[in-house]
Amino acid sequence: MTLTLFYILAGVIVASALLVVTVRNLFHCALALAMTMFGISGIYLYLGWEFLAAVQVLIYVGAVTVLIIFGIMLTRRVMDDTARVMNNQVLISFVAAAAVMFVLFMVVGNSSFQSNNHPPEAAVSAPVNETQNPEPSAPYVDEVALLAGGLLKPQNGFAFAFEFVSVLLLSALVGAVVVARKDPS
Amino acid sequence: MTDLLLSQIKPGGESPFGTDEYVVNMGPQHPATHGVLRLVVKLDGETVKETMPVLGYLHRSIEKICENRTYPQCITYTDRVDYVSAMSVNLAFALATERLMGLEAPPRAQWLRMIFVELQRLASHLLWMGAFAGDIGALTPFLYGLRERERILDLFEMTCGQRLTYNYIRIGGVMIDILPEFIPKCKAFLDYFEPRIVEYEELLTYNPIFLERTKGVGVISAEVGINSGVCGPSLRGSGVSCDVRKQQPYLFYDQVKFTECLQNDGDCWARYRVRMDELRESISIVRQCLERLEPGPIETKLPPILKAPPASEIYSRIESSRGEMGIYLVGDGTAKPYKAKYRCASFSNTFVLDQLTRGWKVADIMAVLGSLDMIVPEVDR
Amino acid sequence: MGDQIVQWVAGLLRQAYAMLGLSPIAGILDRIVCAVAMFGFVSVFVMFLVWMERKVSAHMQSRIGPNRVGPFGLLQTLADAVKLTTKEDVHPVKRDKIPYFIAPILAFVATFMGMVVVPFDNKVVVADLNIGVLYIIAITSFTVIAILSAGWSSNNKYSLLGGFRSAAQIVSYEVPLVLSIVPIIMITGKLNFSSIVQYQQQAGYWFVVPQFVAFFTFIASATAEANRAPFDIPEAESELTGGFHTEYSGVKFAMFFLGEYVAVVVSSAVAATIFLGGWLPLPFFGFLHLPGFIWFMAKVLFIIYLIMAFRWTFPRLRVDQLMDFGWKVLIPITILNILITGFVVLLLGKGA
Amino acid sequence: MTNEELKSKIESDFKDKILSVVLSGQKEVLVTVKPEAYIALCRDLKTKPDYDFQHLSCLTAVDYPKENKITVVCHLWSYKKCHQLTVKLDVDRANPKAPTVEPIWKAANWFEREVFDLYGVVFEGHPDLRRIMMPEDYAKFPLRKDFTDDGFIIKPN
Amino acid sequence: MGVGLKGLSKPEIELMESESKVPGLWTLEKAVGFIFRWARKNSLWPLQFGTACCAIEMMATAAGRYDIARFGAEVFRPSPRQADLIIAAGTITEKMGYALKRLYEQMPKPSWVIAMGSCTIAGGPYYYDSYTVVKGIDSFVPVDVYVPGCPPRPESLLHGLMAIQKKIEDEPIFRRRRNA
Amino acid sequence: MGAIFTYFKNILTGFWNLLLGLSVTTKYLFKKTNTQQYPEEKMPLPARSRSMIKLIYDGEKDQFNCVACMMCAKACPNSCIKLEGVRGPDGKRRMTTFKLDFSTCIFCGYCVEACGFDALTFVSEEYENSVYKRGSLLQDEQAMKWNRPAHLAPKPEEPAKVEAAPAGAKA
Amino acid sequence: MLEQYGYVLVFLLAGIFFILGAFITGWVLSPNGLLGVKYKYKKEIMVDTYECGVETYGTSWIRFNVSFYLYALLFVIFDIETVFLYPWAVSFKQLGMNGFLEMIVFIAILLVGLAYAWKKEALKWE
Repeated sequence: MTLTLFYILAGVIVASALLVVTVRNLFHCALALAMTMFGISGIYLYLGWEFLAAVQVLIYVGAVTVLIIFGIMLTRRVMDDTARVMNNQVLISFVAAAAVMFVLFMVVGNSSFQSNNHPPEAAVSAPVNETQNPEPSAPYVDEVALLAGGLLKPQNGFAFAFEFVSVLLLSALVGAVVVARKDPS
Repeated sequence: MTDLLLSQIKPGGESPFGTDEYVVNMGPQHPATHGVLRLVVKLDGETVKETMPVLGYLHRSIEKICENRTYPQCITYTDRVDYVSAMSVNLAFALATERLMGLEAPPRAQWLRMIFVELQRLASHLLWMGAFAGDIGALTPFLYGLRERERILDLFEMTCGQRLTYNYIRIGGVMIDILPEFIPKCKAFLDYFEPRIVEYEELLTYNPIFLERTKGVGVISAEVGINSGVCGPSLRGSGVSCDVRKQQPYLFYDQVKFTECLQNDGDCWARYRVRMDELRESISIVRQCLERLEPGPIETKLPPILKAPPASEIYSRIESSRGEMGIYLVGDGTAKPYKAKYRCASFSNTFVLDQLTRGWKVADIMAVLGSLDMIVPEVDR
Repeated sequence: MGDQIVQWVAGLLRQAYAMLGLSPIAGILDRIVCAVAMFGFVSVFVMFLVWMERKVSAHMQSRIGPNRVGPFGLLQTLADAVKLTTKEDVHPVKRDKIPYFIAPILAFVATFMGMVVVPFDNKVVVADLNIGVLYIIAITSFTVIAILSAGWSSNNKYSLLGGFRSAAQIVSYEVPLVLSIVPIIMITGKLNFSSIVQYQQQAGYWFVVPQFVAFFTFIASATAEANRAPFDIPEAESELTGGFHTEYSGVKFAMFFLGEYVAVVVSSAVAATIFLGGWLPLPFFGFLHLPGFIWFMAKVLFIIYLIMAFRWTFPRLRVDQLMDFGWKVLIPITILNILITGFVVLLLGKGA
Repeated sequence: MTNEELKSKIESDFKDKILSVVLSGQKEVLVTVKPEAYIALCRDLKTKPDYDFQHLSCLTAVDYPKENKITVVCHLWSYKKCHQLTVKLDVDRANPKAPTVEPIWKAANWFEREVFDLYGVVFEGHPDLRRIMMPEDYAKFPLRKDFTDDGFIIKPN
Repeated sequence: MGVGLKGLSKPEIELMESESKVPGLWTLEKAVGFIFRWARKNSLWPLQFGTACCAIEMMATAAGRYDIARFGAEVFRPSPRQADLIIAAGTITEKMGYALKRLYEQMPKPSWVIAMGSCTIAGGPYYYDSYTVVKGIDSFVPVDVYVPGCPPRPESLLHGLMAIQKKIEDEPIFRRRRNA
Repeated sequence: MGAIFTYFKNILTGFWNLLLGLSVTTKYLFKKTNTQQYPEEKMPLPARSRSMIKLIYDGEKDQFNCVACMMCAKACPNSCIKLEGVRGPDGKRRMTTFKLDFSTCIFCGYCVEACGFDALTFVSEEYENSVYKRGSLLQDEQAMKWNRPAHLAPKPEEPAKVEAAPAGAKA
Repeated sequence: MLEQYGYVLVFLLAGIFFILGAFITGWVLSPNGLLGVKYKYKKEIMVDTYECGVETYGTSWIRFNVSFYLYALLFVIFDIETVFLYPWAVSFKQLGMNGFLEMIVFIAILLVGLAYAWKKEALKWE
């Protein structure tokens, strides 16, 4: 049952990701990308990391897709159907993509994915009143608190990295302002 | 119908980071153009590069028709030149004809004319206030304005039988005397109406959104305003004293006390203030007129066929609700005007729109257009 | 009281499944029943809201409003809905077909999914998600894509300008919207709606009292998120004739309409839950022993009334002023509010 | 300044620029200007402080087919001095051409476009001389006295 | 004159019946048609279209005293895509006539037209001597109801609206059976 | 510092003014409306209202008052009145056909004012004029026939006002 | 956990289903649809772009304004910030003053960015 769900999600992700790279209409690409991101958030949910899933939707669907659509509108005339899906850098990009994929596979293969999920079989036939009053049968990790503690408690050692994130965001912001600002001269 | 104008517009240039300059068409059917004005707006992003008003969607050839009508018949067409302020145009034409023929209306008729023209100014400004507020998104003042306007129209209908096209002010007098119950009703209305102005002000005047939308927007400097022919309350918002009632008094405006409302900023808010102040002034004028109304004849005896002297001409101006209303009449000794030209305030006020909106945002076109109090039939006639 | 009704209905359903021999898939059936019931509720409630809006606006403007169909014109919106359904559906020839089609679906579904976590009463909620607050914020961000699609695919200048303005507006106001909830979460430490209400119950005050700044910023940004006046520049009739749904007609237009009102319902429900104590009775009115559902709906209606009153009272902001208000007023205020709340909570915590 | 004074002052100031100046039966000062001096006179009327005609109140034309002329009529007004003046310029009806006063009074822009549209007077130097009221592909000049449009106009019998 | 709403004049009833009462409507029409007609009747959304004097009276009809909202018709839509009714309020010149025609054509069906005021009915005061005004908008768009007056009172417009409502009751909803 | 102070002051005053606006609309929310619910309750129109022009029909003499003097047709700015008359056996002119095209009539009242024989009048109440066919707006004397109720008849002691006022106004 | 999100999924599907149902109902019942009355009109004008009653000029798919992009970028940045704020807010009381100070620094750095954008008039809409 749940594995079927996984395959459906994976199918959606792969299919829409393929659409992203093959469809010629850039706006449709962006929509397909949103679909991909939504599917990925489904995977997070499947693993039981609901905070991550929500963040995925919030940032990638709600923000990044909008950014990309605005970017499309900014950079070129969208409906001029002159854009080619393939260009002469196809070989290099194929190599690069393959390399990235290899690295990803290495990383993915070496990590252990923890599911934060309760046994779903019990829940499917559970009566309404019980599902609405969740009494976790398996130890449930409050991932939000976990994340906060991991990031901000000094003993975990990520505090500096966390502060650095804001510097990174700041530099992105400054960069955006500098690039987008019309040159007075 | 081929649209020659649009085909003449060259496609805009491209800037490296910027937008394509593009052309948005507003009108002829558009909620904010007060009828059938058409604006072709060249935009760079949201910024207006050029506003091109396209007129003539309501060009009804009134001037041509008037050349084929007798002088009294022309009065019915003046109703339709500016239907929001029909009494003023009635008066303008009647005064012009009287001056052309050397007639004078009896005093009671003059007082009545003043009462009705000032009531008409109230009605017109109320409609303007509502439409202006509606243009910048506040819908309720529009309905409030119309609600009070209904009561003015009641007074009109009681007297002359029509709500919009009165045909009341005639050459040599007025159409009919007021009913005895008119005066108490009119006073009651004024008493009811004065506190309402406070409510409008609460709704709009210092509303931060309203201030944001109108303060500093569409500034007409006095110089530009005079040069571009802006007139009426729109020019008084720039601090130019241009009230025909003061400068070239007609009727008995030199016998009543009123101040000319002036503001110095020249922006939409100043124009709004001028008109709101004029509401109060008009109330006071109507009150004074009602005081001084005395019994007497309401029209002078006219010859059965009214003929202008040959080779005569007159350019007669009054202050209508929207500004200077000029009538240019050329008589050739017949019963019909040889030439009748209506110089309407909206025509010259709309001309300045392009200058005021360049470099502003799309939404400001609506605010500026609304604040200029433009009525399309006056522009197109 | 509410949860007893739910238990009773659930029991009935259980019996019905057993009779029909559908017990093995009871879980799925439960969900479908919930969805259908919620859809019914949402449709009827939105119809009521549209009627209410027309009545409220009418009376504010010294009018009467619809009163011909049904008592007090209550069936007016039903007539509108039926009419829109039986109206011809125009497909502009230059449209971009796929986005044009999915935009109204997305506009409705995105907000409809938000209804999942709305707690109507104690334990009367479709799914009391642990991250309820974040879930609503995330799921409603689909609306941006719906509006962008609608504006882009219509191939109409007004639609495009309206859609893009709308998108920029929604993304700009999402930040203060999200930030204005943060103080509440700092106090309660929970992202779950029911827990937030329970906290208010235990604390004995509603969060609108200590967090009125957050309340107002939330209402302002929620109004903007729902594209309601005075932040309705994407639809700004006097500028853009109708905004992103200019080219939509008939039933597709009705879906945008529905979506807009559901968005209002969701935002008001969130505000009522977080700031006004959800299903808790009004202080000093607890003796009435009304079901929590009634209290909750009363609060939702109050906030919806506020949003309606804004629309019919205020002028509309210009697009740049709108952005300025979001970035230069709301965001600094919300961040300041977070900091002050942090200090106060820490001080009180130390003291206690 | 009364109209009589205005008339005599104009008579003395612009003797070489005007054809005639009269006080009409309605006590208005009517100036008929020499075509070549039209612009110069208008500029003087606007700038000289004695006249100060800042405001172009109205600009129109009258068609006189019998005299084979179209008269362009400007009505000027001074906000400061509160006096009024009418400036007339006769142009040939067959080939109506007049210099534009748009550089002097911006307000003349649309007035002149209207006169061009309805009378066919070409204002030389006008920045944007297009039809304003009628459709752009309209061929006739409707306010001329000999205008006919049999397909459209209905005359009362 | 003309139609009172209580009863159409006799020949007009016959004419309308011969035009619209189709003998073999589907049973569906009988079953649900009245709901649809009821809905269309009570939800006539007008297009924001007013050109001249009559537009002011149209606004007055929407305002507090007369309140067209009572009929469910206060939703003035700016886009013809969402409107059911054009109240052609005010003079239509030839230049404008093409725009009006286009707007009418762009309205989804079923749609109705009220010719409000003399100008739209026949050119009104501009019938003679005018070189621009269209002598009746029925040369551009089909008109359902004519409301005379210059301008008509708000009551007259409401009466015209009710005349449209009356007309809707006689209009078919579904396609005729092919061999009926 | 001053800038920050004005920043917050602006926000607060703005907030206050918004509340002021809300108070106005909320006040009206609970006020009684003055709507005339048209088909059920009809507003009494002033007697002078120019709603519809009617030909006065004299029931006693069984004829129209109109003598086809053509004054109305001449006065009409829009030439929408067409009428013919013949000289009857008693030597008086009588109207035979009278046509008024309401599709071009502008209700200016000149015809009623011009009528010296008390033959034309405005009837205030007749404003429900919508028609389905444009042709029905061209009305002849039968459609415009109007029996004047007794209470609206002109009072004999004030004949002087007849020229000045439209006949409908004498009610 | 997951079963709770079953509701979300069912709501998603049900929403889509309802809307499609409404579309199909509309198509069946509306004029020129399956059962509705056939109206005759000029199809090419009907399906043309609406532009206030005149023919449309040029395409509407044009290159757009850079400020839209900038706002979206700012939004992404602040969205990420809020995403970091949420876990912090949830465990705010556990983290205590230490976490609070860390977050103040975090916010302050971003506020510097906002102030920079403000100062450079990047927040100006064009």
